[in-house]
Amino acid sequence: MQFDRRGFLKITGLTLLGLSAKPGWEVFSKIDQPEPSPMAESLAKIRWAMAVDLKKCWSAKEGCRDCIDACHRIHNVPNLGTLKEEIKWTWTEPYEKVFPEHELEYSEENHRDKPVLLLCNQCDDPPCVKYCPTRATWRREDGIVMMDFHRCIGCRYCMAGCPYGSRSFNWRDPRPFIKKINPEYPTRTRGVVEKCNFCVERLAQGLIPACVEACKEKALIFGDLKKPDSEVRKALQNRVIYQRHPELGTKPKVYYIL
Amino acid sequence: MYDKSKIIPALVIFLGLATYPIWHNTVSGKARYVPKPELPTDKAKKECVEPKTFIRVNHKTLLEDWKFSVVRNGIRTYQASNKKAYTISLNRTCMNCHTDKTKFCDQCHTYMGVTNKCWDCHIYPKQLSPGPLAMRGP
Amino acid sequence: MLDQRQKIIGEDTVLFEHIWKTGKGFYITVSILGALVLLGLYAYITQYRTGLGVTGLSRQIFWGVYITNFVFFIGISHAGTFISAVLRILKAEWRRPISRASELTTVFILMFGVGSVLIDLGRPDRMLYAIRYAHFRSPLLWDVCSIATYLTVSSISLYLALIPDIAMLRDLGGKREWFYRILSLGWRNTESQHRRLERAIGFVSVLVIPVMITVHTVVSFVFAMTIQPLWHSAIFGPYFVVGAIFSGVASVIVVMAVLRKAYHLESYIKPIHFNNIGIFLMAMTLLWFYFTFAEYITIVYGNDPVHMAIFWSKISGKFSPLFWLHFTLCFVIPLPILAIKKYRTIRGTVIASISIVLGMWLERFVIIVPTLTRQRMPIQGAYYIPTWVEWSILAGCISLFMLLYTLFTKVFPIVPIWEVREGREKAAATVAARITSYMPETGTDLNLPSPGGRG
Amino acid sequence: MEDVSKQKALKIDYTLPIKSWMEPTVEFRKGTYGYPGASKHVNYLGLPFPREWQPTDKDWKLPENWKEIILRGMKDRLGRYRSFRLFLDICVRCGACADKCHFFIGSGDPKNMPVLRAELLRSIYRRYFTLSGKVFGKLAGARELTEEVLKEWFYYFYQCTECRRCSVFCPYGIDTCEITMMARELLNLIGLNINWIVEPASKSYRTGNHLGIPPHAFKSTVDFAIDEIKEITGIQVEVPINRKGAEILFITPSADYFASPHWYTFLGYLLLFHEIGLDYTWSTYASEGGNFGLFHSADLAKRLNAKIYSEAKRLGVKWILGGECGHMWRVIHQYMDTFNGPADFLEEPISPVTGTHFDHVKSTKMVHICEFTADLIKNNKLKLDPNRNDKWKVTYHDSCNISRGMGLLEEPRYILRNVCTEFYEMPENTIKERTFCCGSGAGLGSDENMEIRLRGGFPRANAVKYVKEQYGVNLLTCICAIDRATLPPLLEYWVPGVEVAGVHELVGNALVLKGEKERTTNLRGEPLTPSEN
Amino acid sequence: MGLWYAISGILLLIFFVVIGIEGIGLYSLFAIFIPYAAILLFVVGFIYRVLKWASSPVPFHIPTVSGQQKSLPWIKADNINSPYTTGGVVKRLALEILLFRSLLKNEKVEIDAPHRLLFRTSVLLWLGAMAFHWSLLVILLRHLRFFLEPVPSVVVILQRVDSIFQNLLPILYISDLIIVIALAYLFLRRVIYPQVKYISLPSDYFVLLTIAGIALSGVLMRLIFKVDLVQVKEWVMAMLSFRPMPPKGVSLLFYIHLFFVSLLIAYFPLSKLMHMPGIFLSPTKNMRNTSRNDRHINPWNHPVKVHTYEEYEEEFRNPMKEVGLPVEKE
Repeated sequence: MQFDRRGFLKITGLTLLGLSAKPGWEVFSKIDQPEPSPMAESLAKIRWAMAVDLKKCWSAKEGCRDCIDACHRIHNVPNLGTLKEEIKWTWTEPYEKVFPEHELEYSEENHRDKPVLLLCNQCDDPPCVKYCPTRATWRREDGIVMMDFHRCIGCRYCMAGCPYGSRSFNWRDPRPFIKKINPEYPTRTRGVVEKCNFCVERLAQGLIPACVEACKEKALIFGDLKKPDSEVRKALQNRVIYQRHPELGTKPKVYYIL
Repeated sequence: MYDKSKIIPALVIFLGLATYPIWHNTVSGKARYVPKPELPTDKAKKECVEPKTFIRVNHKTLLEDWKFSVVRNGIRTYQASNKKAYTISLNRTCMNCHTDKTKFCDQCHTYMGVTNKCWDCHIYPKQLSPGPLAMRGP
Repeated sequence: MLDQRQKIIGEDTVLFEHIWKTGKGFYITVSILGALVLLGLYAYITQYRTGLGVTGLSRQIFWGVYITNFVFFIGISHAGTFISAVLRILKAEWRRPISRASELTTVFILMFGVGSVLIDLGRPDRMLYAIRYAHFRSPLLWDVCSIATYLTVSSISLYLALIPDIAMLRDLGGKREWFYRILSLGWRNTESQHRRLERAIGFVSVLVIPVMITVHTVVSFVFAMTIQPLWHSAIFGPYFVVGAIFSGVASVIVVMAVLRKAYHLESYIKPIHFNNIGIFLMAMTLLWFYFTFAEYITIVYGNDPVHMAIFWSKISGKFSPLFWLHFTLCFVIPLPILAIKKYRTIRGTVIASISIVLGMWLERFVIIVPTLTRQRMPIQGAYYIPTWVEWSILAGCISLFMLLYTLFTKVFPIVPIWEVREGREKAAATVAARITSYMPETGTDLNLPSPGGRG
Repeated sequence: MEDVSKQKALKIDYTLPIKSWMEPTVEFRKGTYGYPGASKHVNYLGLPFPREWQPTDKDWKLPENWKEIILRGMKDRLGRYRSFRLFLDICVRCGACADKCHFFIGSGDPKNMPVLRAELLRSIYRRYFTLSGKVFGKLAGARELTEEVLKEWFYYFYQCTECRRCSVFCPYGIDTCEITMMARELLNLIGLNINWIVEPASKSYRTGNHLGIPPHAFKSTVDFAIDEIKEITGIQVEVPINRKGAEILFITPSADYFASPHWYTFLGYLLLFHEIGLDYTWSTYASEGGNFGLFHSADLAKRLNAKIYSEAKRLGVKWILGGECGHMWRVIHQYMDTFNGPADFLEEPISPVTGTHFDHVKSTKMVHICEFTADLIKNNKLKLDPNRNDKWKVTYHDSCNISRGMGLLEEPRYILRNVCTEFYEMPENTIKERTFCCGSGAGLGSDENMEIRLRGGFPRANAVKYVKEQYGVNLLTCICAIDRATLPPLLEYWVPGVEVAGVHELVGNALVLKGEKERTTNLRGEPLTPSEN
Repeated sequence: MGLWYAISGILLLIFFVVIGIEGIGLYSLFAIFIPYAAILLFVVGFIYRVLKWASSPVPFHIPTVSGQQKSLPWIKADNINSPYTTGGVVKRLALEILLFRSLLKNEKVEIDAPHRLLFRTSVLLWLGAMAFHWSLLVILLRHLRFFLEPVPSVVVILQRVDSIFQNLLPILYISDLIIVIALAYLFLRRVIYPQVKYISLPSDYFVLLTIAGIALSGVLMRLIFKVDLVQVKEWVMAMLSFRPMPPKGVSLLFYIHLFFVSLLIAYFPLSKLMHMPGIFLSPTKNMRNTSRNDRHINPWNHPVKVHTYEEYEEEFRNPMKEVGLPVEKE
């Protein structure tokens, strides 16, 4: 007689009522955080980061969207065709807007309008995580700021918290707006927030993020900051690097190299 | 016996209600219906992640645990009781063998009057064939 | 023919009239309000089925009318507590006739405050997750807790003060007697019951004041805790509390005026009420101006470009019409009306109050929306024009509030009869005692209503 | 009443005994039980087992086969009364009725909770008539029928006034009155009865009324009333007795023309009938509205009740008018037609004054005096001066049988509002269908059980006290002869200063008669207005 | 005292199932024989008891009137509390059965000061009873999914509404939660309130505990020790089409649940649970208050000995003549 594979308790009738208190309690008190997971330790040894080599990026042909397209295709990001309800995981903005604090008035103006790739900064101290009332978003040990679409109630407080505008909201059912569905990755439903997840599902399979893979110019460099010999560490060495709004204390882990 | 005209009809109604399931099932002709979820014929796909008896009872819990494990803990392999490791994925693992949701999942779910929301986001393989998604409309 | 109905009713017939008499006006009001509520309901169903895309909200400006309503409604709700609890503690006798109307405003409008957040949710079906997976670092959860407490405490205080009046209605008999009987909890006006009730009301009145301050502070924290320009402000807590009392008291004046007209309560809600609250409102106008000034002058001196961008969009940019309109409504119009005694009439205070209520809604809007247009990165095409859905839901909420108010007054007296009578007795006793002390000879002969013996 | 003053400060204790109710115990203490029926009355009625005995005796001189008689009687009644079987079967012991009984409230004795009172009988039913009781015995709440159980029955079923208040609160409408009636029938099978029921019943059987007033005495009491009216109003009224061919036969409880304060109500009737010139008659043969047989058995009730229709038939009247009484109306409203109908020799009642058809009494053909008077007032047929009752601040007590057996609630109130100037209701949970019993109905109105009467009347008195304190009420009106007899000592004990009157006494006071002299006193001979202090 | 009898009875019965299933393996007894027997007992016993009631007449017209009678046309009659039409009776019964209206009138008596009573409204029992009975009904209807194929959409919708709380707690029906709370209340009031405790019989506790056993075992099966529901339904369907076979792969807990259900329905006709059909037959609630208008017939109305006018006049003729009262015979 087996009630449960994990063998909660092998009980017989008479003890049933009394003993059921404990597993009953476990069910009700199942709080999912912090729950030490066997992976946590190994995750803690990693700190994923990305560097965007703007020079390389700009050397690509005008209007190159390889990385964005790859990202959106793989993650079933819908294209609603309007600015109002736009959903984007990765996108570009002109340099002067991304780094408004950079004084461009008298410097060379040729990269003022150049596109800069934007995505979730996967902050070390992500504000969005603080605000979520249901812990639908949280930071993993390896630095990835995760979204649990199952749990999002759509209050959009995380969007108010994010200073980078990295989060999008599903203003309506996204499925009809997805050109070709990738069955490997779920779509979202209306009413939840979504954002770039550093291709966490690909990392798990030992692959690099889709955008990095798609970039023919090798302008995107991805790797583990905690490994001294990782590509991303090498890319950051001896270069002038920028982060978006480091003054806000969010410690972004997407770097821009110029 | 007194008040026959009221009590007899009331008792008939009671009897009707008490035996209603029998009539219902006879009329629907499904008294002997037994759901038969379609199992994969492929030999390689014969073995499930857990024994059939366990899956029949606990698949919901297992899937919940899987969801939790992947999304919250980042653990994507499942150490099954048969000592094998499986990728935790509704699509790539479960639906890889049980390709047709309507012939597998829905069989028992309909039988038991259960509704679930898995497919609001997740995509079952057969769903992609000729444009069923567009049916949902904006 | 004198019977106990008359004995119970006494001279306060008019207070019972709105319960007994159902005129044409009632049906017209109810059907107009009902139609608007249905419109709001239709709008919400549309939104529920299609998604929030039917609103004017966008990726950039993702909070709009609903969140404005949330802050606004919660703000209004402070009135009741203020009038009934604070004035009760201060033993301001004149609050007696208006305490229930203001408490009722609190309880009902608070429900719409909560409702506005729920309407704003993308997945309202999952709203209970906020309890199941409660994350107490999130200021939203602080709101959930404090508003729930506030709603509970103010509902209790409303109900407690209702009990003796319900018992009175029960004793009058009639069709709804069973209903009043259950709600009256066996109130029989005994000494021990009175003692217990007074103690309970006193306790709740004291308890509700810190809760009230907490609530709006926490509401402001939803914004102040973020690092968005012009939200991230340390004075937001008191600023919002002041704004809340400001708008709340103004709306109580409007409610009072409406009730006074509709139910002919001229001999209960008197010019003195409007005058006293008007003076208080004037003080609040100045206080509000002080906070607004402090808030913006700090920004200007800080000269942070991100903040300044939003600042200028309010002062002279695309939000300037709204900004200056709200400033006019909240300060320029009401201040002279309330400050000059000649204008501080019933009509004057009501005009000032309406102006303030409208202005304060706009203030919330002007606080919330401009910040979202350009957070840290100027984004093109950030625009927000609320659609019919939002306006309908706003209209529906306000209509439902008024409808509930109307229905409540169909069932319960809006002026707390027992409190008014208690006030009368106390006043008579005080006057009698004073006269006796001045004129020991004649004082006792004066034919004053005798104190003691409860109505 | 010296008994009353002796019993100052009755203690009410709600603590429960440790012993289970299943063990029968009963202590016959003076003041809590009625004396058994005297043999001569039992004999006169032809009831079984007349004998001399006392409840305090150890030996109750029961017949040899008493157990068999009881069980046979029970079986017989289970087959004849659906209510009996049903009410024994379906009680779930939810306890909603527990504190609804005035005897429980006033005594704290748990066996006075309606549920337990019924359970005293139910436990025997289970033991002998149900499968579960036979199999599980005590576990299913079944117990043996012993002499001790019988004593308990005697004690507690003569401590129920059959007021039906509990049945209003019972979700299944279980009516303890029905159970008490059955239990009393069973007890009577073996001669366990009380004199306060048997004696009036036997007198009523013989002389036509409970008080045993012979026809000539009836006549002289009427003559006395005529004189008294003449003195107060200066009017000479006609009072026809046993007159054949009258349109209406008037029947009222005998206490009305013999006891006080009933007497003034009687005067009220006479004034009213005179003023409207009613073509009516009294009867000496059917000179009793009340029916103490009801407190004994259905059969005895029927025997006594039979007189009304037979007298109506003999006198050839068209319809019957009934006076103010409680259980009289329970019998007339719910039993008479079934007992002794159909009354096809009568006509459907029509008010001769207003022409109103009383078309809710088409079958029984008997109208309540309050229905009749209310109709008169509504149609402006009476000239009333309510100020003549200014002495009184009035409240109204609904009699149990009138309110829960009949539903006559608004008619007397309508009359009162027209005949007096100050009328106040008692708290709403003690009037109308939730009215509290006077504590002395159903044959319990004797002096020997005064303690239990005072206890049972406590909730009613408490409500009177409330209106006395609240509004200064000083007169409790009612339309029940038992109330008028038993409420005065009750109020004297619990709420001194409140008097008792019938509704038609106030009608008689207020009625402005054609050609009357100026009244200086009310029917009681007291000044019309209160003195100035 | 009665409480301990009931508890030990329940434990004994659980022990019986444990031995029967785990020890001896009497699957057919528990899954086929007992349920069939229980249903048979229930239906036959139920009808028998109702017929037994029906076999006794209602000799007198005895509604408990709780409102103004229909009399003079200008006095507003209360057709619900003092029904004068069949419609009124139906309304009165419906309100009683659906809303437990009498319990809503409930009030508690307290002694406020010496010799001063205070009546307090008390809706707790009403709330508890409503919560219990309505959630029981919902649970019963939900279980129809095991009995009906195809499952009617009403049942599916009911189930979905009932489980809306899954947002708050893992897999818990609102009705389950409510019934457990209501049962706990109903049980505790029998144990705690001295008055109710005093009137309670072992069978009162027993019924409550049996239902509690059913509810708890059901909740446990739902929450923790899950059961293969498809197998259960297949078993039910087989039973319904009279091809009985014990269910495969279900746990002891299921047998306990099933046994208690069987026990309850078999016990139903023997017990106070018959209040369910009984309320419909209650003569104090199901009669119109028109007894002076419509003659009620008593089928056993036997003749009784009466004292006739002739006998009366015989005794009093002389004094009557003396005072001038008319007499029949001179």
